[in-house]
Amino acid sequence: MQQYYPLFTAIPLAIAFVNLLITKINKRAGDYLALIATGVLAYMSIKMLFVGPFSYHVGGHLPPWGILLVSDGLSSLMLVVINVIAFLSIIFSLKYMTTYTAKPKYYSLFLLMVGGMNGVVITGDLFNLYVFLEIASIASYALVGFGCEKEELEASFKYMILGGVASTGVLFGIAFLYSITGTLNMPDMAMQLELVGINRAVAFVIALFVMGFGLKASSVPFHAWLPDAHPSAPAPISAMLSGVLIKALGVYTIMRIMFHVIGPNPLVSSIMMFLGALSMVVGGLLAIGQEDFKRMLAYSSISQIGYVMIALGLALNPGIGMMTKALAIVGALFHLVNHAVFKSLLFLCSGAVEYRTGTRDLGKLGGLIRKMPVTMTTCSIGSLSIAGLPPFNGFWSKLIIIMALLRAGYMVYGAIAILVGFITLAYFIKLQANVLFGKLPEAFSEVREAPFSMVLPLVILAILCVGLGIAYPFVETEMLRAAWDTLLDKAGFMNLLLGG
Amino acid sequence: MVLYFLSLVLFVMGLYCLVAKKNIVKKIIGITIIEYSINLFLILIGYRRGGVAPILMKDMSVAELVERGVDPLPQALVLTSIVIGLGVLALMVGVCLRLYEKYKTFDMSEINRLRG
Amino acid sequence: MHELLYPIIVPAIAGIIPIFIPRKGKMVAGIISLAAVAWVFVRALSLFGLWELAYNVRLFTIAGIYPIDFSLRLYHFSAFILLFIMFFGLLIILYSLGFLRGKDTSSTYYTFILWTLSASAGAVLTDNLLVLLVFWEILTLLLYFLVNMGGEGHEKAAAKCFTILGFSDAAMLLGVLLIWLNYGTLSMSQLSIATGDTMGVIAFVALFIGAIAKAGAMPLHSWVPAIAVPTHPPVMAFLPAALDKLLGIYLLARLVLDIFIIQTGSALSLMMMTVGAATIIFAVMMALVQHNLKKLLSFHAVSQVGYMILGVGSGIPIAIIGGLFHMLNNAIYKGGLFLAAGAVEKRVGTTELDKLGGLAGLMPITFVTTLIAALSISGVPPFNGFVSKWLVYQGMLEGNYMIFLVAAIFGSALTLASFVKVIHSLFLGRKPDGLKDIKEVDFSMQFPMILLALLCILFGVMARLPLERFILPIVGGGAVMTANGVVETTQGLWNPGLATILIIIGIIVGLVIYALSRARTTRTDENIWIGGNIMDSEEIRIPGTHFYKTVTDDLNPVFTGAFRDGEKGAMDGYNIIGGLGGALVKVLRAMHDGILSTYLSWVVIGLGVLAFILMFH
Amino acid sequence: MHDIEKEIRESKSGMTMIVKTIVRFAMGIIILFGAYIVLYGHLTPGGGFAGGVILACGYIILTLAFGKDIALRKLSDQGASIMDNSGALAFIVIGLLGYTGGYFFLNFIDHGKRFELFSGGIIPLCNIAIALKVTASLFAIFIALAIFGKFISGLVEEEE
Repeated sequence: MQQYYPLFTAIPLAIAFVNLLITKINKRAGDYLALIATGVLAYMSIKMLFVGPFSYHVGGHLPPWGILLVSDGLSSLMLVVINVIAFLSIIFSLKYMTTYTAKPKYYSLFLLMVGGMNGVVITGDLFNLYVFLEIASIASYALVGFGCEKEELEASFKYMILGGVASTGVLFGIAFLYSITGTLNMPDMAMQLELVGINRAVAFVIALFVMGFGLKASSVPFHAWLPDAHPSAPAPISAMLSGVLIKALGVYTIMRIMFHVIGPNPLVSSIMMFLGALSMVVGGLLAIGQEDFKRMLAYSSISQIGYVMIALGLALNPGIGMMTKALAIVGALFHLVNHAVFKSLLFLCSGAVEYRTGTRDLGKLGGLIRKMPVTMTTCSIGSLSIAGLPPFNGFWSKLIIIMALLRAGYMVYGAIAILVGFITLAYFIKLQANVLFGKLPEAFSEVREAPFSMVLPLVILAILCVGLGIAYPFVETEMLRAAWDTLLDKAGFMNLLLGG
Repeated sequence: MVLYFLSLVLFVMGLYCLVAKKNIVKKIIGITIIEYSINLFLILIGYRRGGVAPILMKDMSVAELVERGVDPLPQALVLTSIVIGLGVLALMVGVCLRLYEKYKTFDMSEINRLRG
Repeated sequence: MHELLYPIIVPAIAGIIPIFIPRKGKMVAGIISLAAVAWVFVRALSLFGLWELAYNVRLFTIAGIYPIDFSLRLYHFSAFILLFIMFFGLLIILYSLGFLRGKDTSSTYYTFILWTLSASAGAVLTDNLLVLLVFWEILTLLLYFLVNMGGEGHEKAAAKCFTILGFSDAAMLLGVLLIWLNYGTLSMSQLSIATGDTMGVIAFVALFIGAIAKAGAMPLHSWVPAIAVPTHPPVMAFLPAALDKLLGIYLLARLVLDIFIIQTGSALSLMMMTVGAATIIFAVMMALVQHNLKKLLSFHAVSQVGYMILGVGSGIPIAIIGGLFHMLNNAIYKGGLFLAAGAVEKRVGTTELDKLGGLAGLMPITFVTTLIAALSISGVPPFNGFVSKWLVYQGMLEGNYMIFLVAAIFGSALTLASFVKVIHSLFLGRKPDGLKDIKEVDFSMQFPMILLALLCILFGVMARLPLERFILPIVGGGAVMTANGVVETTQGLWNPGLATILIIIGIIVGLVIYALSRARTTRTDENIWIGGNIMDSEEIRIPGTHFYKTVTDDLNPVFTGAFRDGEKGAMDGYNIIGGLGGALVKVLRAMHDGILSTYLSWVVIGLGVLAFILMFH
Repeated sequence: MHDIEKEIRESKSGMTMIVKTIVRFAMGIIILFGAYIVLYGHLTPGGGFAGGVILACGYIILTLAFGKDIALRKLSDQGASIMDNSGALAFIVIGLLGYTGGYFFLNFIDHGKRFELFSGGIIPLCNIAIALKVTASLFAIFIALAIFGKFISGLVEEEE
């Protein structure tokens, strides 16, 4: 398994180009190709969960000169999230994307995005990370504007400008770090930084990274692109953006750099916690006021990422006990996984609703549970899960995060987290009352259940919502434990440079 | 040091252009200026006074190159970042043209259908 | 499998079956559910003898450190509640068989009912606060789905209900976590928290919110009236009227008796009693002004909770007994009343009091059972409501809480007045046109009503039986033994004591209010012609609901304004907080003006602030 | 072939005769120079990207001088797309071929002698792949923007 590690980026990138070539000959081939590619990736990523940490030297060059790929608990976890959701989104796209033109280009961009995200996650080289981040970002800019209508283009342009600022910020930070440490290899850089300590230049780098990666992760006040961009994209892309992209490009990178390269720091911890709490509250409140199905979900993403951020921020504080730290990290990682599952589920649901009814205006929908029972049941499971109701998975992750906050003595943040849980409940009830229940509008009396290829991913994700909650012990031992061990073990990360 | 400062000035100029100018094209120019300020910064990091280009010539030993050559890594990075910048720029200009086609304006403050 | 797991697992598994049964075959689903619940009920009966049974399994440990235990504990209190949960479940499913026939309701109705039973059993049996919370929230969720199966306007009602209960669940979560944090355990039987320090008080209040929201007391009551109209009456009879009272008051009693140490007369105790008394008075007044039978009943459901909280919160043994007994009695008669409302709705198609009248001859069984339940809720001897109210009054007298006593009596009087109105406008009075061919409902619907009415009489006449069998063991033992008077008072039920006189006063006051309203009605009769409009006979008919004008206009000028606002929902915390939140959301939305420069300036300012803080800290 | 030559000479679109003539002469030199930069990328400054840009510039000048139609006949947009994709694909395939030696992107070809054209293992191959990709995509971008631009200028005229 180890020697195939680079294939996580190579396969999607290669298939992206093959796809464009082959669809000139056979139109249907693109569907199968994308399906097989993402399926293989999903399978490989699940297999990777059971492989211990190792590092891979691209081209056989030894670090710190060659490019280093790192596989540890954290990257395995992220790979599973990315590739499984990508696979399900592709299944959903098979039928859904027939409403758009230029399907081959869509698959290519999709695979480029997946390749970029996988690259971000597996790389151990800071500049390489930047390159993959840009590949994924550029593909997502294009995908957001894929519909080429007024709103799509506007959203895409705003996203591009704001994303561009973030990317330049990140590049600036990387340049700074290179000038301080003289290396781009992350484990090596971590070693050099331990000698340097946190001086003013490093502090500036941290500010740049929090801005840059924070923008990719859409934490308030860097969030403004998200509620425009995510609803404008085609539904499977929205699912990928909200479910995966903001985590792979934003949260994962923050985790990797703050925990492993720069190291835990109380000031960064309090900043992250503050930003997380702000995101939670602002995103939640704004979600209540929305009338558009997908826009509400987009704001909710900001709010939920706030939970992850606040827990990560807590774990970054070197002053708190090891047990509380473990609790916070487990909460953050579990919520990250959960959010990927239920947010992509909800976005796909919105896509199915739009596919059948042609609208996503909450005011115009209603009573769909009678017409689309399976879709709506999954939608209801997803929204209850995200609102943190037992026995679904969202309850456990939120509970763990709140437990960690209270245990560390952050009573106010804990209370805010509980309150935002309630706000989340409020807007998802609004969603349900307007879409699932209520009176069926005359216009939709002929609406049928979504096609099978769209319902299948929904059902799988809904089962995951329930399953991850019930099978928490398994999830913890098989998926989360390695990741949290990794995050707490900076020395182990640095040793990856030598070992292999 | 002055040159480092120059890249900072460029950065701020680009940022100003990005934030204050309403015209889409000027915004694109602004973000390009920011990119180039960082490219300049990267090149400056690798620079060493009196250094030579990091290319091995026939009349030069490897040790000599290591001693006198400037750091080649930032140059590679700059090349990469230029390529990336090119990709983003092309996409931006494309979207900009399509935006004009739809909205009949280059004024970004009038393009605000998505809000709230 | 352990004995204690059956009441939880069997309904949960049986509940899966109806999902796969199509709409048309829901009778089959109902019968399967009935069989399952009957089996569990028999099981619960046999469990009732086996007090003190425990089951413990470690579910998982979070982060490898923090254990979550799934521990069950059966003792007299939980056994008693479990028994009645299953009893009501049985009756409701039986009733639903008839009620849902010909209605376009999905078979999953039975799924939700069964899962509700399962979750309630879990909530009652568990000994772990976190597990309790999980079951509690599942119950909220299931109630939400059940309300959403109702008629016109159900989605808004369900949303309101879920929001309020969701808020209370959030508060409970805080309380549970504070207990876990400060006292290191979540096991209810191991906890004994002094309420002297701030943490203890916060934890108590948080859990108290959860309990009273479920039971439906002020100020978190408004979900009960909100869901009353669109929801199916059996659901109303099952959840807000019976099950939620049993569970909410069960939790409250556990809080007061086991988990926390509440001193009689302490601030917390007074707080609880104030909540109880306020609930009694305000809810019954709101009930008086209702035009819809189901809504009226729902306000009474709220009002009656007041007695239970008053009794349990006082900390006086006899009042606690009264409160707990009232919980049981209320479940019985309120369930009966809602089932009667359901019968009327099934046959007439409406529960608007203005459109009803003279049903006594057409639906005799419904009439008699409603009459018994109405007398019972009004505290008229010899029905069960009398006994429990009597015990609460006795407790108030013992503790010298005169204000609360007066409130309770006044509330009882108003209850009577309002039910005289109900009986009048529903069964007596003039029959509106078009109500000719109304028949009595099916036997499957009659039977639960008859059974509940019989229980009303049985628990009233032979009050000692349920008291000794169910209630006394809960309070008995330890500190309560000093109240030797408990046994004495039960024996002295029929002796004319002060409390009996008070009850009689209450009844008289109620009848006086009713009489006053009649006088008032005649006058309004004449006023109808002032407008000069020609009205058809239907409108000239004086519906019983006109009585309320007396209360609002003449009797209580002080409250007139409050009624107006109350009708509009101004006193409803749900609306107030919703309004405040809405304003905040508007401000935030205005900030997101869609202009790129604004967003960019946030980013730049954010970066600047971050850099400044990090570099110059 | 002869017809095309004739057509180009007589074509009315594009710039003046002077420019066209110079471009016809310069075109070959530009392509040659681009190819040189690509092929010697591993020995001297330059490489796939720089050479590719020069090659693309050749086509762009062609477009500027003779108009879009003529340039597209030399390299059609479909052809550019295929070239673009195959270039990128070739690059990845080279990387994957490294697995013959056990590592992704292993330089599996003999390194050769320093300062000779056939040296550097896979690096010249990578350069060629990149050059293909860059040439085609830059040209495609240019053409795409030109098409957009024409569309836009049409709109502007309509408004006026």
